[in-house]
This record gives sequence, structure tokens and C-alpha cells, in this order.
Amino acid sequence: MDQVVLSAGDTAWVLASSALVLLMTPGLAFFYGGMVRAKSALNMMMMSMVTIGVVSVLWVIYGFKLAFGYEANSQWYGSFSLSGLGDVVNELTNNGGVYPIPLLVFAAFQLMFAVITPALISGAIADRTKFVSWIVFVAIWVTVVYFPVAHWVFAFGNKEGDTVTGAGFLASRGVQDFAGGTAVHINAGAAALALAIVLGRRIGWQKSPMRPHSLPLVLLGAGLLWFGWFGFNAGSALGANNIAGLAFINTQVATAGALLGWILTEKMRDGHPTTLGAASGAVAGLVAITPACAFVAPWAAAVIGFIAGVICALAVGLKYKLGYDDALDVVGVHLVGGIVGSLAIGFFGSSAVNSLGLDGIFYGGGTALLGKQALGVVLVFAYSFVATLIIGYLIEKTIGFRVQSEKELIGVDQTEHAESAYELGGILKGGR
Amino acid sequence: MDQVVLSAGDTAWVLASSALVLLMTPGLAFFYGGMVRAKSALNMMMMSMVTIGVVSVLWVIYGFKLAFGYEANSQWYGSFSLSGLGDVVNELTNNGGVYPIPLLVFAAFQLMFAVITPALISGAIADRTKFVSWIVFVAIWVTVVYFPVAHWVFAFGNKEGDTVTGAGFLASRGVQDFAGGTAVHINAGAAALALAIVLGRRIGWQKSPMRPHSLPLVLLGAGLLWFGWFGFNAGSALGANNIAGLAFINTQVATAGALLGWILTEKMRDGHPTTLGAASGAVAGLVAITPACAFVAPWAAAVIGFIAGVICALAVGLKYKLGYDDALDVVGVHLVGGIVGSLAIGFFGSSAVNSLGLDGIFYGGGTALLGKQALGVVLVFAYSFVATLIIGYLIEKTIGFRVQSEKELIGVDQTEHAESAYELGGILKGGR
Amino acid sequence: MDQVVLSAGDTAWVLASSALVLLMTPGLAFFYGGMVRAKSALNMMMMSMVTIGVVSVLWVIYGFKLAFGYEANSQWYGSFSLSGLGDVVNELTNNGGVYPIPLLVFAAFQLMFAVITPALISGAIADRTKFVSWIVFVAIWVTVVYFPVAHWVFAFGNKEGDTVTGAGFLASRGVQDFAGGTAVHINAGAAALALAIVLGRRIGWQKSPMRPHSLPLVLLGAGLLWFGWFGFNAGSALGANNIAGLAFINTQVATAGALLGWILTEKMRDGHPTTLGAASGAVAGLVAITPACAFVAPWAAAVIGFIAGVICALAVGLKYKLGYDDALDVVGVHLVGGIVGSLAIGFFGSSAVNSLGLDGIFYGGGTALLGKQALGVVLVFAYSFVATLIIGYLIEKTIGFRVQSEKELIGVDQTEHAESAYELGGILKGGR
Amino acid sequence: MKLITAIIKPGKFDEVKTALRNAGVKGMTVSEVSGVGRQGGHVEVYRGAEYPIDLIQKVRLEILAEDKEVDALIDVIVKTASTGSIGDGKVWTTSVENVVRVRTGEKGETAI
Amino acid sequence: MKLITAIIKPGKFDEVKTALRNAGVKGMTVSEVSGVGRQGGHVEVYRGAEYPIDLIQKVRLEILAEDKEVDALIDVIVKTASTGSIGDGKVWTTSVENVVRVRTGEKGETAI
Amino acid sequence: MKLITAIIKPGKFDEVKTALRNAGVKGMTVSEVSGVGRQGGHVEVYRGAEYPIDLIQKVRLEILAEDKEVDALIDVIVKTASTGSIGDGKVWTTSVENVVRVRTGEKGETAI
Ligand SMILES: Nc1ncnc2c1ncn2[C@@H]1O[C@H](COP(=O)(O)OP(=O)(O)O)[C@@H](O)[C@H]1O
Ligand SMILES: Nc1ncnc2c1ncn2[C@@H]1O[C@H](COP(=O)(O)OP(=O)(O)O)[C@@H](O)[C@H]1O
Ligand SMILES: Nc1ncnc2c1ncn2[C@@H]1O[C@H](COP(=O)(O)OP(=O)(O)O)[C@@H](O)[C@H]1O
Repeated sequence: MDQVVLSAGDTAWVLASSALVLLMTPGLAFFYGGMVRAKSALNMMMMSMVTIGVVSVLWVIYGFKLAFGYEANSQWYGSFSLSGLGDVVNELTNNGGVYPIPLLVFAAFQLMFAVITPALISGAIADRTKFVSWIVFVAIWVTVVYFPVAHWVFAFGNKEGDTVTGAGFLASRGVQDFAGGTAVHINAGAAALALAIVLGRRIGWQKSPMRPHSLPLVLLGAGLLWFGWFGFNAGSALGANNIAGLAFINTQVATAGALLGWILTEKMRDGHPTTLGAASGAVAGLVAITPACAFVAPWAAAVIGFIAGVICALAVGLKYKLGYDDALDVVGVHLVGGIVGSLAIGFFGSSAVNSLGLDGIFYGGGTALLGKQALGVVLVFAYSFVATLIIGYLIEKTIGFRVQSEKELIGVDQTEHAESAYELGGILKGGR
Repeated sequence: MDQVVLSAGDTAWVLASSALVLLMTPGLAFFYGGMVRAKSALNMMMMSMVTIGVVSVLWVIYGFKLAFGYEANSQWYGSFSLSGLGDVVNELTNNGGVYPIPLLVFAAFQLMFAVITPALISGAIADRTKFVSWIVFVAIWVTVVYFPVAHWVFAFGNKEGDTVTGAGFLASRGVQDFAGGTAVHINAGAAALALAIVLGRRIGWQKSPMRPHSLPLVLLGAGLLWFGWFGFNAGSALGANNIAGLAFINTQVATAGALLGWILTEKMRDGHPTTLGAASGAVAGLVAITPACAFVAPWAAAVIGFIAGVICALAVGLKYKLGYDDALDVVGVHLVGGIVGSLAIGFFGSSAVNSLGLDGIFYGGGTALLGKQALGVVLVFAYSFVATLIIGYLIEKTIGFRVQSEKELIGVDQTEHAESAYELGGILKGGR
Repeated sequence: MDQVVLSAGDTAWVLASSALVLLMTPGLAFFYGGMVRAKSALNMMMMSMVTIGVVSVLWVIYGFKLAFGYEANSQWYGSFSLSGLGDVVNELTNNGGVYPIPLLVFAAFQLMFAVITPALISGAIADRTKFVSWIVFVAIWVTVVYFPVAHWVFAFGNKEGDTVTGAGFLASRGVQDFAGGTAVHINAGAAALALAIVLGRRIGWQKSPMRPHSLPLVLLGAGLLWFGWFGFNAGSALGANNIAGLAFINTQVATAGALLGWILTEKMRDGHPTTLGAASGAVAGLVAITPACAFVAPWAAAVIGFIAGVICALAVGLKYKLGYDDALDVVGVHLVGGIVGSLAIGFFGSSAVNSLGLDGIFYGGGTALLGKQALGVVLVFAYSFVATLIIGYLIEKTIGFRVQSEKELIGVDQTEHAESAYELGGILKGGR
Repeated sequence: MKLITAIIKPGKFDEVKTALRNAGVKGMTVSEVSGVGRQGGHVEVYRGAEYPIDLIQKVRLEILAEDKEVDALIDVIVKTASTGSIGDGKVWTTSVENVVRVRTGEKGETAI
Repeated sequence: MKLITAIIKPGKFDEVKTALRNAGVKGMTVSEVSGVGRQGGHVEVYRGAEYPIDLIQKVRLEILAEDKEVDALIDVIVKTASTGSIGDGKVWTTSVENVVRVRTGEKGETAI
Repeated sequence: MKLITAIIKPGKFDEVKTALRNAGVKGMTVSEVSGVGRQGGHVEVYRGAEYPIDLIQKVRLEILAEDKEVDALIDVIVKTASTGSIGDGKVWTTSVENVVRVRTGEKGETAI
């Protein structure tokens, strides 16, 4: 750790970024919560909130080491040991090189990623999930799926003297994923598909209307997600530098492009550009640019965003064809958007904007990069889908994952939480 | 670019500020959205959201160069060329001097200003605007009005060797506008007045009540605006330094003063201090301190805020006298507040707090500064008002700017977006 | 001020933190506003909003000097003089040592603490407070209680040459309170208890149900508080450094632990984990870790949070036993949480994580530290409680503190502010 | 005594209320209802999925009236609320056996 | 059988409900309505513009009752709901031809 | 002419609406109400304090019908809305003296 000394500037940005990424999970709660019917809005939001609780505590016990330890020198996981964060207060971050920010700041930043990933999944199983089973699921899932996969993608290993030990296997194979297109979005999207299958369709699906109970709440969620995502993407530079600047502006223009792409698709297909479409498009753009934000030029980011907006707008209809009830389109937005973004690097990647990047097909780099990217996509999808299917069925067969149908009809807010979201009438609704 | 090297600390603050300023536009969406009736809340918010989309994409294509290029060596506009942001990833900001932050960070920060300015206008034409026409308007308006005016005010030019080229004409004439009192608020306010005239009064204006459908939403918007405005104002220092500190605390105390000024006016005139008044006062204070925040002492900021709160609280009534339906008082708050703040520098300006500032009347600087400020106010107002009137009528005469009256009565959420904001009843409202 | 020069990185983080802490007060407004009935939601939020106005203006007049002046060389208060912030634009912060951030940034950061502390109190007196009297109360209370107590705890004095002058008496006695467990939370909680006694019970208390009118609003508030609290705690390091990193991650895991602790208690006692419980637990955890965040290891933070979650969940029931109507449980959450956190340092404090800290009982430091902590707790509680009781009764006896019972029944939104929060029906509710 | 119940379009409510006041009506009870009828609804679209909304917002008025006023009041309502387009609503009357004013306990026509 | 309809002040609803239960009423149907009447409304002010609100929140009760209970129940409602101030509301009765319990198909008084 | 009033469970509303349409009903007026009855409520808990909620959401239908249709329509409602569990609701009929269509001024059965 010789030369590198703590940089207050870099640390300031990663601290701010960590706070921004934390805000994304409440943001997600509102984004999802507004989309469900009023009778299950609280449950939807509680799934996100409790995920913050569970994952943060596991992280400080063993999660950080399981994801970012290097002692086992494994490419599949970090190390089985206590995180021991109290002992490293004065250490700098060491991940394939030493960064001038405190290790605890890196640990906090990465924790926020570990929090939001399982929370993303919850959208697929809206309206019908046993709350206790969700807690159990989250604890198992982050341990078996997220922490290892984060190691594959984000662990560049610990540099001890001249050697690097404990790099993740996708990271060391050069799969490019700047801020989590694979580890976060494809991972969560694949798990969402698995759980939608495990829990089955909601009563009345495709028969009775299940429209968003509050679009302002959805928009609030989308706004907070957009805001927080600057921390997610530009913070992943782990410093306040040129790459952070590139990631920042790319995040903005890709999101803008996707917003336009989605509502244009709607205008042409359904006749009206919608608020839900604008919010969804923004999120699709944010997802798609996540892996690519530091590897492409801004014009390419706008194009990638636009493409993601169009494709995701079309993809959300798939579930009706295929018959799985992914209630809030986690698959259509996060899985599909994550794939679009991860593969887009293979086309738009440019070493001119980032010396650590590679040239994609459009920059004369050939198909090698695209191949690597496809590898990352397939492996993360496959592992997450299969593992989640197993975890999901185990829970379903033991403690049960889905509420009884009577409770589903009454609404999970009342049955799982003994609450109702609104009491506006004041006199009667939910009052005496 | 010899000596200056990238400062992570300054970059960290401008990155954070850029995220803060982005958040202001969703914040504005909630502020405006809560103020309209439930039947047009989504449309109101969509006008802000789509503005983010359109302006961000134009910015990355040509907007940045049109506003901040210097190649044309014009004081009226930057240059007609592609923005080419992918080529300048490793360059520092150069705007009348070299700043130790990446050019892309400056580009991202300024983009957020270009986004919110047209969004501000939308409040004037609530409840009756064709959504597609709004999109067309935004694209034309930023190109013809905002990008050039930003050049006038914010472009201090590019320093090449010993010479500076491409400084804006207000900037180079010493009009003081730290964060956009003229370029943003007077500009938007003048355009709002023009569009209110072009679109005409809403059906039932001054007859049927049009009261805010959700004051908590208004307050949420005001809160996010206040929060984001620290980035807007203190971020305009383009670094984490003494001037940023001054701008920051001035922003806080001016806003506080204006909040008090507005509700005191209400208490005396109407008998009750209101929530809408507190929220409006805060925004009026933020507007007024925007140009002045780095040029006055904190006590003066509080006074300027208080004055702006009182004057704007009185000014919002003007529309009833003059007969234009500026639905959400963009004129009364942004135009009037922007004028108050811009002129206030002529009185309260103090070179003691900022060596780049000048002394105003109260500090013995005479009326010279006030004269310059008045020049800036008048020119920006005149250009924006006339240009917007022309653009507005062109759109009205061609594709139409206002929805049919039947659609206005039903509500633009349903007719323009095929959605409704809330479905709380769950059983009936907007449900089957 | 010899060696120390302004650090842009440290300044960037404290600027960002100041903005984050400002956001906490609107966040608090939503947290509280959602918890009351719809008929007094606006009044609840207005109490927070107007507090920002009043305290900010007083701060810039004399508050900053009263709290952080050193000229009087008193351990009880700063100095009686104008704040004169316009004269110190280029000075660095000097508080028991020179910090490389502008004095104005420190002043802005501390202002946000002075704002939120009285706002916290308002939850105790929901639904029944005269708005004008609240304004008067805030002005007196910050002057007589907050500014001095902040001096006791946060003023480490001004270093002039070799001597330090004007350190607060708890600060100089080594009471450990990193970010305000005593000065902010115990202080506000004690005042809340006093005011709940002064104003008396609401009509229908414990008879008619008074349930939260909007839990999504409560959750929004909790989310913004959590987000902003990173600035509150990690910003209190006054720089972007290792201690900030420790404070940051401790804030996260303690909050997570408390969220789990609260809903677990609910599950066991009432049968259901609730959304209100999760939100309340998070806030309880944030409160408890506030004094301790830079003095304990992350595992200990999680434990402290969990304990605070459980104890506060039990403590909110106390008011029914003791018969005071602390409407939104300011006592149960802030007073009790603040005590838990302040005393916890006596057990979990570890000099290994922070060289400025001391070892608590579990680290072999004996009971000395616990004794000091108890001293801080008792003194702040006693002073705040007694002083607030006196101020409260004075106001009650002169201008009256509580609205007439008829107004209370109608709802203070209508009677105090001539507004109503929602107009969703659009046709009838609150419409013509 | 009679109870006149009227279902009208929300946009007409203000005018009808004023017209009834002018016609001497002292009070009425109003509620928000949804109507199904010949008038078509509209379609909302969420993420491409269409939701036909066939319930249309209406306002229901209930007016207690003396027998002799009834026809005149119905006329006032019909005239004021009519726009000539489908969905203008219905007015109907039922016979009321007794009316009591809660405040005073008065019964019959004086209680109206 | 009769249908008793009562318009009362929201703040009195709890008491009336309890009193009716004590008087042997097994069920009722409740809705939120707005009343126009002698009771004045209030004024709200938004950015200096005044909005007179003349609709006042009320609660409507509908109670199906056997003929012989009706007078007693009206008495209970009037007594419990009265505050003596303007706006206490109205109670009226209409004749019901038939009542059916959906669950069982029972008809007439046993269906109440 | 008659007015059929039906209180049913919200979850049954769609089916009942469709069944009535199939039975030839052209229109109806629908409102959200709360019911008190034999069906128990539920308890909500906020910070440990319990709030018993004994009002249960129901839907009220009002259908104007010709005398001869009434029995058939009641049958349709009862059959469709019944789940066999407590709280399925009530249907009752009252006699209507006159109906007017606002749009045209038509009176009597043709106005329905
Ligand atoms: N048979 C009916 N019973 C009760 N209400 C009805 C009936 N038919 C119509 N309505 C009410 O009258 C409203 C207008 O009816 P509709 O058939 O749409 O138009 P119109 O009365 O102009 O022919 C409906 O929305 C509904 O509220
Ligand atoms: N003619 C009427 N028809 C129907 N409802 C009425 C009528 N007059 C009054 N009401 C209802 O009774 C309520 C109380 O009436 P109001 O005239 O204000 O007071 P009071 O009954 O004490 O004289 C009104 O708000 C309204 O809901
Ligand atoms: N006496 C009554 N008058 C008016 N409405 C009633 C009456 N009794 C019941 N209801 C309505 O019918 C609904 C169902 O009644 P309930 O007694 O719970 O079940 P059931 O009708 O199956 O015996 C209630 O929620 C209420 O809306």
C-alpha cells in the first residue's frame, strides 16, 4: 500500500454515492409500491425495506468477506469468515489495486448493491407473498447467489506485494460490467423469473384489472432511482475522476433516450405515451447503461438507452404470451435491459473513452468482446435462475411461499401487516 | 492547460451537485403536479419528465456546443457542431479559465440547467396542453432560446494561450448572474407569460375552483427543489471552496427568509399562513437568491429572500387583474423572483465577500452595477418573451398547442395519456 | 491557521452532508405528516417547514455565535453578538483545532442541526397546536435551549495560538456524543415530553382511533431521513476520511438492526410486523447510533441498533400507562433512543476504531466512560425538560398554545391554515 | 313528502346546485357515484395492457321535497343538467313516509 | 318493512352506531356524503384566491327495519346524533317492498 | 317502476354487473359503501395500539327496473353475488313514482 494515500476528494464522492445508492431501495419501494393495488402497497414496500435490514446485518457478519474476501484465493467466492470490519478502519480499499478510499467506504458502497439486488426481485411476486418467507428467501438468496456472483464480477482481488489473489472468475476473464449489468440486473431478473414460476399466477390475473394505484408514487420512485443511480454508476469509478464524469453523463443521456424510446413505442403501438411508460423507460435505460456507462461514448449511451427503451417496452408483453405472472415486469425491465446493456458493450465499446475498456464491433474490435459479454450474461442468468428455482421450491415446500387465496383476495397489507396504506376518508375508510 | 490538474475534491462536489440539480426536475414535477387538479396531475408531471428526455438527447447531439462552444467566437451562441463529448473524456473544463474538473462533469452539470429551464415553463399551461406539441415546443425552445441565452450568460469563453474566445455577451459585459437568475428564471418566466397568452385561459377560470389536489405532493416537490438547489447554486462555484460555502449558506437563509415573508403576507392579507404559501415562498426565495448567492453577505441574503417572499406573494394575484391564466404562477414566482434577485445584486453586492464581485449601492459602489443588472434583466426578458410568442403561435397555428375543450373538461390525463393518477378506492374508481 | 489549507475533498463532503441534513427536515415533515389524520396533516408538516424558516434566520443573526462563538470564553454559551458571517467568508473552521473546510460550510452544517432539533419536538403536540404559538415557541426554544446546549456538546472551542477558548462544558468533560445523541435527540425528546404535558391530551385520545392517514408518506419520510442521516452522522467527521467511513457504515447497519429489532418485537407481541414499525425502527436505530457512530465497531453498531429497536418498540406503549399524549412518540423514539445510544458508548466504545475514543466496559475500559455518558444524558434531559416546561407554560398562559376544542375537532388544517391536504375526489371533496 | 334522487354529470353539479337554490331548495345531500349505462367508458393502458373503464363518474343528489314542489324541481334539474349528450343521467322520485330534523326533533314538512 | 335513511355529522357516527347496536340493530350500510343546507361551509385560500367550500362532510346511514321498530330507532338516532347546532342532519323513512338476504335467499323480515 | 338496491361484496361486483347486463339491464348506479352486520371486521395495529375495524367495504347497486323484471333481476343478483359466507349482503326494492331521463326529458318506463 506504499504510495497510495487517502484522497478526501475520491472518498467524498464514494461516500455521497453510497448514500445515493441506499436511497435507491426506498425509491424502488415507491416505484413498485405505486404500481400495485392499494390493498397490497404496504407489503410491496415492506419487501424492499426489510431487505435493507436483513442484507445489511448479514453483510457486517460475513457477507462482505464472502463477496470480497480474497483469503480463499477462489474465483467463486471470497472467504468464509467474519467480515471483521472493525479491524480495518484505517485501511484503504484493495481490489486488484489500491484505491485511495477507506476500505469501510468501499464496504458501505458495495453493501448498497447487495441490498438493492434482492429487493429488485420482489416486484415479480407482488400481491401474494408471505412476508416471513420473503425474509427467509432474502437471507438465503444473498448468501447463495448474490455474494458469490458479486465475487465473480466485482472482485478484482487483493494485491499483496506483486501478486493478486482472489479475483472473481468473470472479472478475471475480462467480462466488462462497470456497475452491475450482470451481477445486479440479470441476476435479479433471472431470479424474478424463477420466483414468478414458483409462486404462480395471481388470482384473477389477466381477468380482473390490476392497475397502479398511484402513479405519482411510481414517478417518485423513478425520480429517486434516477437520482440515486448516479451514485450507482458514477460511484463505481470509486473516485471523482474522468471515468466518473463519463459514467455520469452517460447515465443521464441513456436514461433520457430510453424514456423517449419507451413512450414512442407506446405512442405507436397503443396510441398514447403514458406516465408509467416514461417511468419504466427511465428505469430500463438506467439498467441498460449500468454495465456500459464507463465503456462507451455519450452518443452511444443515448443510442443504447433508446434501444433498451424500445426493446423493454416490447418485452413486458411477453409474460402474457408465455404465461408467467411477473407482476411488475422485473424480467421485462431488468433481465432484458441488463442483457441489452451487457451485449451493447460488445458493439459500442470504445477504448478511446476508457483506456481500461476494449473496442467493440463498431470500433473495429471484432466479436471477441461480444463473446465475453455473452458468456457473462449466460452464466449469471443460468446460475441465478437455477439456484433461485431451487431455493424458491424449498421454501414453498417447507414454510410455504405464497399466502392462502383468501388472504390474497382480502389483500396482503391487511393479512400480513394488519395495516392499510391510506385512511383518507378519515371517517369511514379503515376508521371506525 | 499547463498547471491545473484535476481536483478530486472539486470534481466530487460538482458531480454531487449535478445529481442534485437533476433531482430538481422530478421535484418540480411534484411541486407542479400537486398543484393541479387530480384529472391533470399526470400530464403536468409528464411535461417535466419528457423535458429531461428531449433536452438531454439534444444536449449530447449539439446543445452543449451551441451553448458552450467557442469556435464561432460569437457572443450570441457557441458553435454549430456536434457536441462530440466522446472525444473530450480526459479534458478539463475551460470556461474563461481552466477549472480542475473534467469537462464532461461541467457538461453534465450544465445539462441539468438546460433541462429544468423549459420544465419550469410548463406550469403556466397546466390542464390544457397537447402533449406532443409540448415536446415539439421544448425541442425548438431550447435550441432557439435556452442554448443561446445560456451562452450569453454562462459562457466565459475558452482560454487558448493568452486569449479568450467565445465569451457570451452578458457574461463579458459583467452582468452578474451566479447561477441563473436571468438565463434560467427570467428566461422561463418570460416564456411562461408568452405561452399563457398563446394558449389562453382554461375553461372555467376564475369561475370554478381549481385547487391543488395534493398539498403533500406540493410540499414534497418544494422539499426536493430546496435540497437540489444547493447543487444548483453552490455547485455553480464549480468547486468545493469558499465561494461554494457562501453560496450554500446564502441559499439556505434566503429561502428561509422568503418562506417567512410569504406566509407573513398571507397572514396579514388573507388571515391564514398556508402550506401552499410556505412552499411557494421557499421557491420564490430560491429563485431570488440564485443570481445573487455568491455576491452578497448572508444577512443580505436573508433580506433579499424576505423581500422576494413578500413581493412574489403579492405578484401572484396580478394575473387576475391582467387576465392571463398563468396556471401555477410561473410569472409571479420565477419572473418576478428572478428580477428581484438580479436587481438586488445592484444594491447588496459586496466585493468583500467575493473578490470577483462588485459593490452595490449599499456598499458604496454607486448605480453602475444596478444598471448592468437591469440590462441583463431587460434583454433576457425581451428576447425570451418575443421568441416564445413566435414559437408558440407557430405551433398553435400548425399542429395546435391546446387540446379540444371537451378533452380539457374530461381531463388531459385521460385524453393525452390514457391513465389516471390514483386508484385508491380500488373497487370502483378507475377500476372495472 | 498556519499549516492547514482548505481541502476541497473534505469541503465537498461537508457541503453534501449539509444538503443531506437539510433534507431531513422535510423528510421529518412527511414522516410525521403521514402519521396523523388527514385533517391535520398540513399543520403537522407546516410545523417542520416554518422551523426551517425561523431557525435559519435566527442563526444568521445571532444563533451561530451563541452556539459556536468563543469570545465569552464560557462553557455555557458562545457569545452574545451578531453572527457576522459575511466577514468570515475566507476563514477555515476552528473548533478545538483547525479543520480544512470553510467556516461558512461548518456554519451551514451546524445550522441544519439547529433546524431539525426543534422540528423533532412537534410530533408530540400533533393535531392541537396553535400555529403562531409554535413559531414563538421555536424562536424562544432554540435561543434558550438549543443554542446553549449545542455549545455544551459541540463547541470544542477556538484555538488561538496555543490556547483553546470557549469549549462547551460537556465537550470539555469528555462526554462522547459524535453527532448529537444528547444535544439533538435527548434534548428534543425531553422537550417533547414537557410540551405533551403542557398541551394535554387530544380530545378522544385512547377512545377514538387516530391512525396514520398515509403510510406511504410515513415511509417516504423515513427513507429521506435515513438518506439524510448519512450526512448527519458521517458529515460530523467534518471531512471525508476514515472516521467518516466508520460513521457511515455504522449508521447503515445500526438502522438495519433496529428495523429488524422493532418488527421482530411486533411480530412477537402483536402478531404482525408492520410498515409503521419498520419505519419507526429505522428512525430509532438512526437516533441510537447518532452519538455512537464513530466510537464503536460495525458489529457493535448492529447490536446497538437491534437493542434500540426492541427497547423503543416497547417504550412507545409507555405513554398509555403514564397518561401523557405524546402523539407521535417523540419520547419513545428520540428520548429513549438517544439514551440507549449515549449509554451504549459506555459499553461498546472502542479506542481501536477511533483513536479519539475511549474503551467502554466490554473493551476493558471500566465504568468511567459510562459515568460520563450518564452525566451528559441526565444534564441535557434535566435542563431541556425544565426549561421547556417553563417556556411552554409561559406561552400557554399568555397567547395560548392549544387551539379551541371546536377547532381541534374540525381539524387544524382548516382552522389554522384554511386548507385541506387532499382533493382527490375532484368533484366534491373540498371542492365547490 | 317525496325524495327526489338525481344522477347527473359531475361537470353540471355546480349549476344544478345553484338552480335548485334559486328554486327555493334549502338543502340536499350529495354523493359521488359511478354510473353504468348507454354512455361508453374509456380505455386506460398500463404497460401495454388495456383496461376498459366502463364506470363513469356521476354525482347523486338526494332532495327531500314537499309534494307540491316536486314537479317544478324535477323540471329545474332536467333543464339545468341536460347537455343533450348520452349519459346526462336520471331523476326519480319515491314517496317518503316521515322526515325528522335531528337537531330539533321536528317532524314532517317543517323538518325539510 | 322500512328503510330508515339518516344523514348525521361524522363526529357522531361512532355513538350512533353503538346506540343502534344496543337498540338491537344487527346491521346497517354506511356511506360518506356531502351535505348542503342551512349550516354554513368554510373558506379555503390558495395563493390568495378564495375557495368557498359549501359542501360539508356527512355520514349517511341506511337501516332496514321492521315496521314496529322504526319509531324507536328514529328516536335513538335523533337523540344520539343531536348536538343542538345547525347541521345535525335529517332522518327519513320509506317503505320497502321486499328484502332478500343474498347469502341464503331468505326473504322478508327474516332477511334483515 | 321499482328501485332495486343491492349491497354486495366488492369482489363479486364484476360478475354481478355482467350477469345483469346479460339479463337485459341497460344501466345502473354504483357506489362504494361500508357495511356493518354479522360479518366480523378485522384489527389493525399501529405502534402496538389496536384499532378494530368493524366497517367492511361493500358495493351498493341501484337499478331502476320495470315492475315485471324485478323478481328476475333479484334472482340474478342473489344467485351471482352469493358466496354462501356471512356478509354476502342484502337486496331490497322500493316503489318508484316517476323516472325522468335528463337528456331527453322522457318520463316513465321509457326513461329507464
Ligand atoms: N336502470 C338504471 N338504474 C339506475 N341508474 C341508471 C340506470 N340507467 C342509467 N342509470 C344512471 O344514469 C346514468 C346515465 O345513463 P346513460 O344510459 O349512460 O345515459 P342516458 O340517461 O342519457 O340515456 C348512468 O351513468 C347511471 O348512473
Ligand atoms: N332537503 C333536503 N334533502 C336532503 N338532504 C337534506 C335536505 N336538507 C338538509 N339535508 C341534509 O341534512 C344536513 C343538515 O341540514 P342543515 O340544513 O345544514 O341543518 P339542520 O338539519 O340542522 O337544519 C345537510 O348537510 C344535508 O346533508
Ligand atoms: N339492517 C340492515 N340495514 C341495511 N343494511 C344492512 C342491514 N343488515 C346488513 N346490512 C348490509 O348487508 C351487509 C351484509 O350483512 P351481514 O349481516 O354481515 O351478512 P349477511 O347478510 O350475510 O347475514 C352488511 O355489511 C351491510 O352493508
